[in-house]
Amino acid sequence: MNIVKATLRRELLIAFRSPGDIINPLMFFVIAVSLFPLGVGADQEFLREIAAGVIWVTALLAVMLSMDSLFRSDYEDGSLEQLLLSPQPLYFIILAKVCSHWLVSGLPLVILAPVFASMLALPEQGLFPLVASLLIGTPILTLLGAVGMALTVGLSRSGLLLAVLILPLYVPVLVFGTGVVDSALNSLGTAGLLALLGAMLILAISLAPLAIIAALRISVS
Amino acid sequence: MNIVKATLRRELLIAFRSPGDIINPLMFFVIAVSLFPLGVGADQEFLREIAAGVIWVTALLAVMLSMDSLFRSDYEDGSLEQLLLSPQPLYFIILAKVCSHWLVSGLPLVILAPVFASMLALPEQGLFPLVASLLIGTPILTLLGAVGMALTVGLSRSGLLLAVLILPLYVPVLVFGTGVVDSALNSLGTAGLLALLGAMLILAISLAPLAIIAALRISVS
Amino acid sequence: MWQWLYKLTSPKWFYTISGQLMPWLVGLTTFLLGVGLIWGLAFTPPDYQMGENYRIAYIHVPAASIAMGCYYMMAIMAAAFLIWRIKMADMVAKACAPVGMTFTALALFTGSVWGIPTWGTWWIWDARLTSTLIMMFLFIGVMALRSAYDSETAGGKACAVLSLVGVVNVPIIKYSVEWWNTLHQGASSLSLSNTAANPPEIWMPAFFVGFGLFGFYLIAIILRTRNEILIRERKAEWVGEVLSATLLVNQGEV
Amino acid sequence: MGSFDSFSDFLAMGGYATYVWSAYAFFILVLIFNVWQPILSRKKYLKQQLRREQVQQERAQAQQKREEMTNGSAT
Amino acid sequence: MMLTVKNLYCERDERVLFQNLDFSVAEGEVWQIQGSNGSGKTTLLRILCGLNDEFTGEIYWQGKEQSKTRQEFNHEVFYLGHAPAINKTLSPKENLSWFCASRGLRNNDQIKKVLNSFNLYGYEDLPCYLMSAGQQRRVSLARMLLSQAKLWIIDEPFTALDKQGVQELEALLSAHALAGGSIILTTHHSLQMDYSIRVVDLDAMAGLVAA
Amino acid sequence: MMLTVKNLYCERDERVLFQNLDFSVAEGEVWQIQGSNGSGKTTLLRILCGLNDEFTGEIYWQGKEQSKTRQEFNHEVFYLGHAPAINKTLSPKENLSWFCASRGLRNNDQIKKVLNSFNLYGYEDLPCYLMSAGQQRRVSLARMLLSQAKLWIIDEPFTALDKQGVQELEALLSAHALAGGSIILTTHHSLQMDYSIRVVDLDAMAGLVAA
Ligand code: HEM
Ligand SMILES: Nc1ncnc2c1ncn2[C@@H]1O[C@H](COP(=O)(O)OP(=O)(O)OP(=O)(O)O)[C@@H](O)[C@H]1O
Ligand SMILES: Nc1ncnc2c1ncn2[C@@H]1O[C@H](COP(=O)(O)OP(=O)(O)OP(=O)(O)O)[C@@H](O)[C@H]1O
Ligand SMILES: [Mg+2]
Ligand SMILES: [Mg+2]
Repeated sequence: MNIVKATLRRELLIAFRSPGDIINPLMFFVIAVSLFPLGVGADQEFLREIAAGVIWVTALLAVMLSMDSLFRSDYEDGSLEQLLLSPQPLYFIILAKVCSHWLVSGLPLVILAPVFASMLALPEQGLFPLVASLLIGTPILTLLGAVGMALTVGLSRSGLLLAVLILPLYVPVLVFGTGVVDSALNSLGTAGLLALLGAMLILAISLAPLAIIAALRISVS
Repeated sequence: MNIVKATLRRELLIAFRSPGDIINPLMFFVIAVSLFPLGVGADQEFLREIAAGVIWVTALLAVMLSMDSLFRSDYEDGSLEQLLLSPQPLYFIILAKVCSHWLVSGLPLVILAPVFASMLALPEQGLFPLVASLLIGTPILTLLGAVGMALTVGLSRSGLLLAVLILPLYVPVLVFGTGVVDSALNSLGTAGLLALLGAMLILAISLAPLAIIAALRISVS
Repeated sequence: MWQWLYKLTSPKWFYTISGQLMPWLVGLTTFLLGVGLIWGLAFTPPDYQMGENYRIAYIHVPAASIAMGCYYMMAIMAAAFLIWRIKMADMVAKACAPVGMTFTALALFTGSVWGIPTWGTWWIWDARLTSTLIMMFLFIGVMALRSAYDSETAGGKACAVLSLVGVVNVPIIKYSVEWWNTLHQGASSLSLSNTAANPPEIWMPAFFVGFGLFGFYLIAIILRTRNEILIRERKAEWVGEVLSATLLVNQGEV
Repeated sequence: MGSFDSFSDFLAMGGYATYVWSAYAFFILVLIFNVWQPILSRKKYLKQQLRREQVQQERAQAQQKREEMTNGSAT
Repeated sequence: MMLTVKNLYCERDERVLFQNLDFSVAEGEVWQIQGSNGSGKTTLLRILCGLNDEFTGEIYWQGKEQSKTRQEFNHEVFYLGHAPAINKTLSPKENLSWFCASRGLRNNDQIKKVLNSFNLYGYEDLPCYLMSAGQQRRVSLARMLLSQAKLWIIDEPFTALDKQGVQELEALLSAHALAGGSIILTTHHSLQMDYSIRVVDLDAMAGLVAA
Repeated sequence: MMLTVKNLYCERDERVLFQNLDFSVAEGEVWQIQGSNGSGKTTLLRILCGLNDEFTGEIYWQGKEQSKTRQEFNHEVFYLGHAPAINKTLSPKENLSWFCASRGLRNNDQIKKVLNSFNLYGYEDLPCYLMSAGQQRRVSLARMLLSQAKLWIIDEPFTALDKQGVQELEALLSAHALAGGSIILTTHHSLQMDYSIRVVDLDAMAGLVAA
C-alpha cells in the first residue's frame, strides 16, 4: 500500500521536525513518575509494591495527554478535509496515522519504562512482563484516545474534556496491564492475560479506525 | 479596589457560564484518583499508605491541566492586550484573575479531597491535615502554573510543554504537602510544616504576579 | 573594571577575544585533564574501603558541581538579559542549557554506575540524587521552552523568566527534598566518602580533573556562544567578513 | 603501570572494570558531544548560508531573464 | 452533465441560506457562486463535495447519486477550501508528495515541474512556515494541477495572491475548462477571464424560515 | 503635540518595515497609516501604544518619553486591535462594565446609553456569541466612547460593519477630532469623512536590510 507508506513517512517527518511532540510526552511521563516517590515516600520495600501501578497510570495519562497533536494541526490547516475526501481507503490512512503517533509517543514510553520501573525498585522478574504489557497495551490506549480526540478536535477548548471522555474507557486496559505484572511477581503465568490484552488490541485495531472516521466526519462538517 | 472586585466578578461569571471549566478538572481528579486502586491493588492496608501521596499528586496534575483556561481565551480574543494596557495596577488584576481561577478549579478539589481520601482508607487523623495542606498548597500550584501558562499562551502548540516546565517546580509543594499528612499520621506536629507552606504561599503571592506580568508581555508582543 | 564588563557585552569583542583565547584554553584543558585522568586512573593507590571503583569520583564530583554552577550561571545571565537587555547574556544563557544538561546527565550516570557496587542499587530516592534529577528536568524545561518559540528574542526573554523562577525554586527544592528524605530513611547510611580526610595522592588528581573539566565547560560554552553570535549578528559588517572568509575557505570542501 | 601490576590489571580495575570504564566512557562521550555538536552546527550554518547565497543569485538571474523577455516582447 | 444539483435547501440558525437551488455543471463550464459575506457560499461548496450533509435535495454525479459513488467522485473531484491544507513544518515537495499518494497517484517527478510553473523555484525544500502567505497559497494551488481531477471546487482561490499570481491562476482556470474540465468557485475578486462564466447568486436565494 | 515619533525603525525577518519614521500627532488631528498587506501597519500601532518594543527610535507622549509615563499614557490612550477583546460568553453590558473598571472609571450608567447609540438596544444582556460579527464589532467600538481617552489608536475599525455602521463610525471619529481628540487608524476602506486626514504611507518606508 503506497498510501500507508506515504502517510507513515509524512507523520514521522512532522514529528521529527517538531521534537516537542516526541519529547514532551516522554518528559511528562518521566517527571510524573518521579513525583510519586516524593509523594508517597522513598521506602524501597514500599515502592516496589506500587511501581507497576504507578508506571501504568502515568503512561496512560501521558498517552492521553499526547493525543492533542494527533489531529489538531491537521484540523486547523484543513488537511483533515483533504484526508476525508481522499479516494484511497480511509481505514488504512487512519491506521497509519495512529500507528505513527504511537511510534513517536507510545513506544518511547515503553522503552523507557523499565528504567523507571527499576528506579521504583520493581523486582527484576516484573520488568519483562511490564514491558510486554505496555507494548500491547499502549497501542490500545492510543487507538481509544484517537477516537476521543476525533470527537473533540472540532471544539475550540477541549482541554480536560478528552480526559473525562476516555479515561473511563482506559480502565480495562489498566486492569489487565497491571494484572500481567502482578501475576509475574506472584510467579503465576502471564500468557493468558497477555493474550487477553492482545485480543483487545486486535479488536481495537479493527474497530477503532471506523469510529475515528465517523467522528472525524462529524468534527469536520 | 474596584478593579479587583470587577475582575473577580468577571472571571467567576465566565467560569459559571462555561461549567466545563469547573467540572472537568474535578472529574479528572476523581477519575485519576480512582485509577490508582485499580492500578496498584485494592488492599486497604496498602492504600492507606499511599492515599495522601496519590491525592496530592493527582490534585497537582489536575491543577496543572486546568491552567489552560486561565489565559487562553483572553489571549485569543485580545482581552489580554487590553489588560496589559490598563492604567490600573496590573499586579492586583492578575492576582484577582489567579485567585478566581483557584476558586473554581482548586477549591473544589480541596473540598472533595477528604471524600476520596477516606475512599483510599486514609486514617481519620490524616484527613484534616490533608485538607489544610491542600488548602495552602493548591494556591501555590495555581500561581506557579499561571507563570508557566503565561509563558506558553502565545505558542500555537503548547501541549504538554506546560507540564515539562512547571512540574519540576511543583516538587517542594508536593514534598511539604505530603509531609504534613505524614507527620500527622506519625503523631508529630504539623504546625511547623504548615507554617512553611504558608511562607511559600506568601512568597508566591508576592513574586509570581510579577513573573506572570513579565511573561504575558513577552507572549503578547 | 566597568569598561571591561561593558566590552564583554559586545558580541564582536567577545568573538575576537574568545577566538584568541581558545588555543590557550584548549591547551590548558587538555593538559589538566590528561594529567589528572592518567594520574587518577593509573597512579593513585586504591581506596582501602571501596577499592578501585572510587576512581569514578574524579569525574563524578566535578561534573556534579559544574552542573549546579551552570544552572546559577544561566540564571545570572537571564537576569542580566532581562534587566540590562544585554544580548550577549542571552546567547550565553542559551549555551548554558544544553551544556548544563549533559553535565547533569554525566553526574547522574557516573553516580548511578558508582552506586551499583557501593550501595548495591543504581538508584535510591536520596535527597541529593532526587534534587540532581530535578535539576536535569529544569534544564530540559528551559530547552523545550526555547525551542517552542519561533522568535529568538521572545524565546530568550521567556527562558530568562523561567530560569529566574527556577532559580528561586532550586534552593527550596534542595532543602525540601533533603528534609523529606531524612524523615523517611536515614541518610547516614549513604554518607559519601570524605575527600578532605584522604591523602594528597588521592585528591591531587581530583584538582587537575576538576579544573580541567571546568576549562572544558568554558570551551563548550564559548563554542556554542560563538555560533550563536554568527547567527544572530549575521547582518553586522564584521560578521559578514568573518562569514565570507570562512565560506571561501570552506567552499572547497562543501 | 603506577599502582597496578600489569596492564590487564589496570583494565580489570580490581573487578570494577564495568563500572569504572563505563563511567569514563560516558565521560568521554559527553566531552565529544559538547565539542562536536557546536562544530557540526557551525558547519551546517555555513553550508546553509552558502546555499542561500546561491539561490539568491539564481533568483536574481531568473528575474533578470524574465524582465528581458517581457521587455523584448513589449518592444 | 458532470454535476447536477436538484432542489437543494439549506438553513442555519433559523435562516434559509438557499432554497430550490437547481443547476447543472457540464464539461468545460466555469461556475461562480456569488453572494455577500455569510450568504452560504462556503456551505454550498462543502455540500457539493460531500463534507457537509446538513441539507435536503439531490446531488448527482455523472447521472448517479453522489452519495453512492463516493470513491469515484473523490477521484474525479478536487476541493480546495478556505484553509490551505499545507503542513507548515513540511516543505512544498513533502506536502505535495503526500497529496499525490493520498489520491493514489505516483507522479513524484511532476511535482518539481508543477512547483516551477507556480514560480516556486528554489523553495521546494524550504519548510512552509518560512514562506509568505502568497507562496503558501501557491503550494496549495499546485495540487490542482497534480490532482488530475475533472471537476475543481475551489473556495476563494485568489486570496493572498499578488497581481501576477492572479493572472496566472486565471489563465490556468481557462486552460482547464478549455481542456474539458469544469470549475465551481467563489471569489470576491472580479474575474478577468476570456471565458464565459455562469453565476449562482445566493443573495437572491436567502429567506427566513417560515414560522 | 500629543504624540511625537522620532526616527522610528523596525525590521522583521530580515526586512525593514519602516525607517526614519517621524511624525507628530497634534490635538484634533486624524492620522491614517497606509500600506499594503504585511507592510507593518499593525506593528506600528502596537509599537505606538507600547505593546511591542522591538524597535529603535523615540516616542514622546506630551513631551515626555512614553516609556516613562506609562500609567498616564495608558489613561489617555485607547487602543483597539484586530481582535475584538470581547469575551463571547459575557453579555455586552458585562464586557463593558469590566472594561470601565479596568480603566478606573465608574460610569456604569453610561454603558446603556452608549450601547443604544451603537444601535444595540435590546442586546445588552445577550451573550455575545449569539450576536453577528458586526454586532460584536459594535460592542468593541462602544468602548472607544466609554474610555474617555484623548488619543484613539484603532486598527481596521471598519471591518464587519455594514454601510450604516460605517457612516456612523465616521461621524463619531469626526466628532472626536472636532472635540480636540486625536486619532491614529489604519483601514483598507476609503474614508469618506469631512475632515482633513494626514497620511503615513508605509509602503514608501520599506527597504531591505543592508547586507
Ligand atoms: C545517581 C547517583 C548520584 C547522584 C545524582 C549524585 C550527585 C551528586 C551531587 C549533586 C554532588 C554534589 C557536588 C557538589 O556539591 O559539588 C555529589 C558529590 C559527591 N558524590 Fe555523588 N551522586 C550520586 C551517586 C554517588 C555515589 C554512588 C557515590 C559514592 C559512593 C557518590 C559520591 C560522591 C562524593 C564523594 C561526592 C563529593 C562529596 C562532597 O563534596 O560533599 N555519589 N554527588
Ligand atoms: N459551523 C457553523 N455552525 C453554525 N452556523 C454556521 C457555521 N459556519 C457558518 N455558519 C453560518 O452559516 C452562514 C453561511 O456561512 P458561510 O461560511 O457559508 O458563508 P460564506 O458565504 O462562505 O461567507 P464568506 O464570504 O465570509 O466566506 C453564516 O451566516 C454563518 O454564520
Ligand atoms: N509575530 C510575528 N513575528 C514575526 N513576524 C511577524 C509577526 N507578525 C507579523 N509579522 C511580519 O511583520 C510584517 C508586518 O506585519 P503587520 O501585521 O504589521 O502587517 P499589516 O500592515 O498590519 O498587514 P495587514 O494589512 O494584513 O493587517 C509582515 O511581513 C509579517 O509577516
Ligand atoms: Mg466562505
Ligand atoms: Mg494589520
